[in-house]
Amino acid sequence: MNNRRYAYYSGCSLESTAREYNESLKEVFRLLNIEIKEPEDWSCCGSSPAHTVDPLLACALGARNLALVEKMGLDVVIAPCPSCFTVLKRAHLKMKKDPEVRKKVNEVIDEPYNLKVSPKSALQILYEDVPPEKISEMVVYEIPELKVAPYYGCIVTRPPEVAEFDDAENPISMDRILESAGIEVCDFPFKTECCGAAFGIAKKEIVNRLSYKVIQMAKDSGANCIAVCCPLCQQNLDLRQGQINRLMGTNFQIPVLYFSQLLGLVFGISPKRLGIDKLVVDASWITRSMRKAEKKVGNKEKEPEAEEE
Amino acid sequence: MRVGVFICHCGNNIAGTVDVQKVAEEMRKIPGVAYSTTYVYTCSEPGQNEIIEAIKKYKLDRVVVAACSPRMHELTFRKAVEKASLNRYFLEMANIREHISWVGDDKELNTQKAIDVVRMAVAKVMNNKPLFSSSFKLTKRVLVIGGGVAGMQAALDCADGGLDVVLVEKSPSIGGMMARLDKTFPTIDCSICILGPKMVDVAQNERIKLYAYSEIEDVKGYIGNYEVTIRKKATYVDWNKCTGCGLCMEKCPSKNAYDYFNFGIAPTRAINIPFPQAIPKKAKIDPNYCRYFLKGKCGVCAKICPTKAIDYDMKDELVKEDVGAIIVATGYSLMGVENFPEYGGGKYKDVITGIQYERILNASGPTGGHIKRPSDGKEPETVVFISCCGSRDKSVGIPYCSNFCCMYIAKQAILTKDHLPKSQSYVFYMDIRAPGKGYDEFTRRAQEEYGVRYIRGRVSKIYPRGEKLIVRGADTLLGIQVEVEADLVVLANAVISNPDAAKLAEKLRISYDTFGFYVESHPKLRPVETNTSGVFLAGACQGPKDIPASVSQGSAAASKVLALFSKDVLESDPQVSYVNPNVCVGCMKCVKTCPFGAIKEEELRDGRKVAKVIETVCAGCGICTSTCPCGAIQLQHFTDNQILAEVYAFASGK
Amino acid sequence: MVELKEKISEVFRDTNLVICWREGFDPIHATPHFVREESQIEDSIFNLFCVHNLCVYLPFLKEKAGILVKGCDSRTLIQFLQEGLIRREDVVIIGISCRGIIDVGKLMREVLYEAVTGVSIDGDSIKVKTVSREREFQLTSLLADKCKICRYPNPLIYDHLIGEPVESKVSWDMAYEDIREFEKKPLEDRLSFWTKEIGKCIRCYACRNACPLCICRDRCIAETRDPHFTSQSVELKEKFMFHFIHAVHLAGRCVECGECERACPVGIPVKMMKKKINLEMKELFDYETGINVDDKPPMYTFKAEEEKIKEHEL
Amino acid sequence: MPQESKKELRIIGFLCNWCSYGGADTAGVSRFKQPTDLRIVRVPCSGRVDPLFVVRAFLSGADGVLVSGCHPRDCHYSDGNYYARRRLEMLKRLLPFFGIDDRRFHYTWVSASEGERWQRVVTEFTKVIHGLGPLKIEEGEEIG
Repeated sequence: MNNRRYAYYSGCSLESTAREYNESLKEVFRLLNIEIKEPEDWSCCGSSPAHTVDPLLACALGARNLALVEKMGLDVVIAPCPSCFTVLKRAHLKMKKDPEVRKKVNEVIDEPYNLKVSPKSALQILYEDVPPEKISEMVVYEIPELKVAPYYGCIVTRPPEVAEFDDAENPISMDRILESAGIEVCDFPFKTECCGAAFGIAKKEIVNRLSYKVIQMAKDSGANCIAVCCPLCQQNLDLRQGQINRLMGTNFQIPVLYFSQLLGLVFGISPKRLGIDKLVVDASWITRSMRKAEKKVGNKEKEPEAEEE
Repeated sequence: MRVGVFICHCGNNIAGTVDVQKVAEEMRKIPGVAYSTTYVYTCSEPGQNEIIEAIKKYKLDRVVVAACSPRMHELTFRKAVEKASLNRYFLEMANIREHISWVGDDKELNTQKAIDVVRMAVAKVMNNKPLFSSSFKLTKRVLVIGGGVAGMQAALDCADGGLDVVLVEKSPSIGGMMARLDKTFPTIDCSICILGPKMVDVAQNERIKLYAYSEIEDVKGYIGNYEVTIRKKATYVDWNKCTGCGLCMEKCPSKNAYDYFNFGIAPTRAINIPFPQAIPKKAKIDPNYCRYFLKGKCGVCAKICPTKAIDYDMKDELVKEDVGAIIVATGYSLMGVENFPEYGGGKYKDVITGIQYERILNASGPTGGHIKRPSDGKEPETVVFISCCGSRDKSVGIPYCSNFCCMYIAKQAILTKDHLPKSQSYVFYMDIRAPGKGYDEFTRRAQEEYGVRYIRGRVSKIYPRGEKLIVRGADTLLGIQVEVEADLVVLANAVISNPDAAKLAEKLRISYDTFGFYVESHPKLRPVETNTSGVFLAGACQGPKDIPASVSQGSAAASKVLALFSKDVLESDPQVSYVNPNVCVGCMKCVKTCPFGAIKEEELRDGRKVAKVIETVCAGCGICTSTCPCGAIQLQHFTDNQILAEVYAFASGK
Repeated sequence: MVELKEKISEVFRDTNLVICWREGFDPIHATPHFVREESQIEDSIFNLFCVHNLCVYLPFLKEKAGILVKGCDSRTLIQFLQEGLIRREDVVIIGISCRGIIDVGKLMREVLYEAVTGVSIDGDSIKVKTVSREREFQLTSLLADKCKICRYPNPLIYDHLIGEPVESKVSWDMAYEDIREFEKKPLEDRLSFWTKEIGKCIRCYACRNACPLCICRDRCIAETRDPHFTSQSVELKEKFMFHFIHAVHLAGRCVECGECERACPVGIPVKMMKKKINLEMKELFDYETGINVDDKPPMYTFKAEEEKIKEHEL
Repeated sequence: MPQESKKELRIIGFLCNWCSYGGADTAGVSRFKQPTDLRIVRVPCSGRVDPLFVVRAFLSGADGVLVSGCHPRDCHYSDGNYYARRRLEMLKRLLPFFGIDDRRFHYTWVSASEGERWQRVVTEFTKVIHGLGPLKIEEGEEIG
C-alpha cells in the first residue's frame, strides 16, 4: 500500500510553538506507514519577512531547502506549515517559469535546484496519497460529543495557482480526512477566512476581531472544537481566545486542535504524546469523552497504544 | 511574357515615404517586365482605366499592382484586369502601404523594401496560371440548427421567402431560453405570450420540417450541397400517437426527475411535457429517472396512455436531409451555480441563478409565479442580486461581458417589488451596462421608482446566519465593506457556450474562439457569415446576445440564405488544389491530412491509384501541398513554384 | 538453413513470390533473391552478409509476396502499414531473429581489399580466406555499427519466425548517444562538420534509392526539380537542400534501417540526420517509428493541445 | 538597429492570409512602426508552409525566417496551424543540428486584430537576427 518515502520539512514553527503539530503529525504518519525523512541541515524558509524584503532572497531560501531534498533523491517534500509550504512552492514555481530567476537563484545557493521536487502540504498527502479506507482502518476510538469546525486558513489553498490543491474558496480535504476518521465535521462557512495572521504583533486588536469572527462562526455552526492545519491560525485562535473574550465580551471555551492531533486521538495515540495538554483552551473534555470505537473496520490485531505514565 | 507593373502613390500614403518612381524604374530592369508606371490613386476609376488601357496598348499578359493590402483591393483589380480580357488570376498585388510606407519612416530603406516586395510579386505573377471557376447546382433547402428565438426567426423568414426549412432542436420543445423567461426587458412584456404565437407559426408552417429532440450527427458536402445526418433521439413515446394530454405525467410515480426546463429548481416527473406551451406538445421519458428503465418494472404510463403511445424499446433513429445552406442558431449555456463555491453555490439552497429565479417568477413555473425561496418556501424580504458571476472574471477564464445580465437583474428586481411590495432588493454590480434602446431608462427606473439599492462592488463571500444568508461585499463608492442579510440571493451567472459547441463546429468546419463561441467572417461587415461558405450564424452561439439582437441575426442569416438561393448555380473558387496524376505516387498522405475530406483515392485505367481533389469541397488551405513529398498536388494560385519564385526573388535582392 | 528453406517453400505455396537473399558474386556479398519458381528456393540463404532491407521492394509490388525480414527490417513493414503503403493481407512475413550483420566495408579494409574466396564462421569468430592468405577476426569487430546499438534484434511483426529470440541490452539512450554527443559540439563545429560531409555528396541519389520509405522514387523533387526546390547544380547549398529534403520528407517515418548510409559511396553519415529527427519525435510526441501498426506518423496528425510544444518567445 | 546603421539583414516572413497577414495590415493601419528588414510572402494558411520553404530561404541567403499563422483553435481552415506547429517545431529542432542557430527561425501566432503584437514580433525578431548577424553557409574544401 502506501509505503512511499517523503522528505519532511518541519520548518521553524513546528520545532517551537507548534511542536504538538510536529509530534502529532509524525505519529499519524508512522501509523499510516508514511515514511518521512528530514533533510539534513535545512534552514528557515524565510516565511513572510523574506519576501517582503527581497524576492530573490525568498526564492533562494526556498530553493536551498528544495535542493537538499533533491539531493536525498526524493521527489515530494511535505511542508506541514502552510507558510513554509507556500514559500517552497512559490520558489519552485518561479524558478520553473522563469529561467532568469532559476539562473540567479542557483548562483546564490550552494547547490543548484533542478526543479525535481513537488512541495506538498500535509493535508494534500493525507488526502491524495492515503485512501480514506486506510484512515478508517486505523480508528480505535470515537468521540461522539465532538463536532469540529475545519478551519484551513488563508494560504493552504490560496492562491490556487500556487497551491494547486483542493478548492481555493471552499476546500474539503480536511473535512474528508476527519470524516474518514469518524470525526463529525460541521458545515463551516469561514474555512478560509483570515485569522489575522502575524498582525497580532503589530495590532493585536485586528487579529482579535478577525479571529473572533472565525470562532463565533464555528460556534454558530454548531461546532465545539476547531481543527486547524497552520501554526499561526492555531496560535491566534487558541492563545488569543482569552484576549478575544475580554475584548469582545464573549465567553468562548472552544479548543483549537491541529487536525493531526484529532487523528492521533482517534488512532489511539496517547494525548500526552500528541501534546493535548499544551493547548491553552482546555481540551481535556475531549479526551475524557473518548470511547472505544464500536464499529472497528479491519486491522483487528491493533490495540490502542498504552498510555504513557 | 509581358508583365505590367503599376505602383500606386495612394496620394501621399505611399509616395510620402517610398520613392515610387525609383521602384517603377527598378522594375523596368527585370526581364519580362514590359511596362512599369506609377499613378496617384490606382484604385480610382481613372487609375483602373490606366491599367486596362496599358494592358491593351502594351499587350500585357500579367499585371502587378503595388498598392495597399490585397485584403483591401485584390478583388477591385482582379475585376479591372478582367475588363481588359485578362484572366483575373494573372493579377498579383504587392502590399507597399500597410507593410511598408505606413510602418517605416526611412524613405531609402522603405524604397529598397518596396523594390524587393514588388520584385517578389513580379516573380510570382510570372508563375501564375489562368484559373476558371466552374459552376454547380444547389439544393434550395436550408437547415436551421437550434429552435430558440434566433433559429425560429431564421426558419420563419426562410419559409416566408419560399424555402423549405429543416429545423433541428436538441431539446424536446422549441422555444429555447426565451421560452423560460417570465418577462422581457425593458417593456415587461410576457415572454411566452410574444414567443408562443411564433412557436405555433413554426409548427403550422408547411414549409418547416421540425425535428425536435434531435441532434446533428454528421455534415457532409459543401455550399449548395450538404448532406446532413440527424439523430432523432429516443423519446420512448411514439409522437405520432401522443396527443399531449398529459395523463402520463400526472400518474408517473417517479416524481424526482431533474427538470431541465426549469433548471432543476423543482423536480419533475420521469415522463413529462416540458411546459404547457411546448411545441411539439409531446411527452418524453427520461430513462435516468424512469422506474421502468431503472428497475425493469412499473409501466404505469404505458397502461394509462389512452393512445398506447409508450414504447420502451424505442431506439435512436438516423435520418438524412439534403440542404444547400445551414444556419447555426444553437444559443448558449449558463455557468452552473456550483462554480461559485465562495457564494455557497450548490450548498445553500437559497443561492440560485438568474434563470432559476426567472422560473420562480413565472406563472407557469414550479411555484406558480409566487416568489418562494427554495429552502423553506418562505417569501423573501431581502433579495440580493450579484452581477458578473463568472463574467468579466479572468480567474474563472471568462474575460467577456455576458451582455444582458445587467438588464435582467433590473427587470427581476422590479418584478420582485411588484410581487412583494414589502421586499427590498440589492444589486451588487461592477458597471451597469445598458446601452440598448430604452435600457438605461429601465435600470434607472429600477433604482428610482422601485427603490432597488445598487451597490458598486464585488461580493467576496456568502455565509449563513440562522435562516438568513449574509452577503459580504465591498462598496467601492463608499470604500467600505458591507454585509447584507438576505433571504434569497440571485447570481447573474455567466453566459458560456454550449458544452458541445466545439464538436458541432468541427462537424460544420466553422471556427470557434477560446470560449467556444462561433467566429463570424468579419466582426463589423460580415456578422452572420462564417468563413465556411454556406454556413451562417444567428444569435448567442456567436457570443452573448439579448432577444432583439438574436432576432435581428435570425432575420439577417435568413436574408443571406435567400440571397444565396436566388441564384440557380453557384461558382466555385478556383483557388483549390489540383493533383497531377502523372506525378502522384499514391501515398495518400494528402488524403489523411485534408481537414475537409476533399481528397479521395482514384484508380486510373492502368490500375494505378492516385489522389483526386473534389474541387467543390476543397477550401484551399494547401496543407496537402506541403504534405505531398513529390509536389504532385498543388494549391492553385499558391503553388510551390509560385512561393519558391518569391523566395528566390527575395534572395536575389542583394 | 533447412528451416529457412522449409519456411520459404511453405510461404511460396501460398504466394508464388518470396523475396529473400542468395549468395552474391563472392562469399561476403549476398544479393536480393526473388523466388518465383520452386527451384529457386534452394539458392536462398540467410547469413551475416544478408545486409539488405528487402522491404524496399514492397510498396510498388502489384502482387502478394512473402518476404524475409530481420528485426530492424520488420520496423519498415510496420511503418508501411501505418502509412497504408502496403496491405497486411498482401504480405506473408518470415521473421528472422538476428545477431547482427557484417559491415562489409570494415571487412574489406581489414583484408586490404583483396578478393575473398571463402568464409567460415565459428562461434564468435570468423575466418576469412583471401587470394593470398587466411585471417581470423572477432565477429564483434566487424559488426555493422547499427547492430551494436540494435534494440530490435527480433522481428516485431511476422507470420513465421526463424531462429531463437535474441536479447538486446541496448536502451533508447544508448542508441542515441551519438546524436547527443554530436549536439554537445558548438554550432560552428556542427556547421563545419556538415559542410565537410555534405560537401562530399555527388548527388547520385543512392541513399534515396536504398531508402524503403522514399516512396517518390523517380518523382523525387530533388531529381525532377519541379517544383523548384532545388536545382541540378552541385554547389554546397543545393547539396544541403537535397539532404534537407530527404530528412524532412522522412521526419517521423525513418525506421533507421541504415540502408541510406550503407549505400552512400562517399561515406556521408546520412542516417544521423534522421536519427536526430527521430529523437525529437520521441521527445515531442512520444512516437517511435515502426513499432506499432496503429500509431500515426506524427507529421500527418496533430493534437489541439500539444503537451510538449511550448510557444516560443522572442 | 537597422535605422541607425542602415544595414539591413535578409529576413523573410510567411504569413497566413487570414490572421497574421491581416495582423500586419492592422499594424500598418495603426502606424505601428517596425524595422524594415522583413519581406512578407502571403500564403493562405500556416499549414501551407512547407518546412522546406524555410530551409530554401536559409540556403538562398536569408538570415532569418519568420512564420506566423492564426492562433491554435482559430485556424480559418480549422486544422492548418496544428499541422504547421508540429512540422515547424520539428524543423526548429533540426536546424541547430546542422549548425544553423534555431533563433534564426521563429514561428508564432498573430491574429488579425493583434497589430501591436505583430509590431512586437517584427521588432524583436529583427533585433534577434541583428544580434546573430548574417548567416554564412560556405563552400567546404573541394574533395579530390
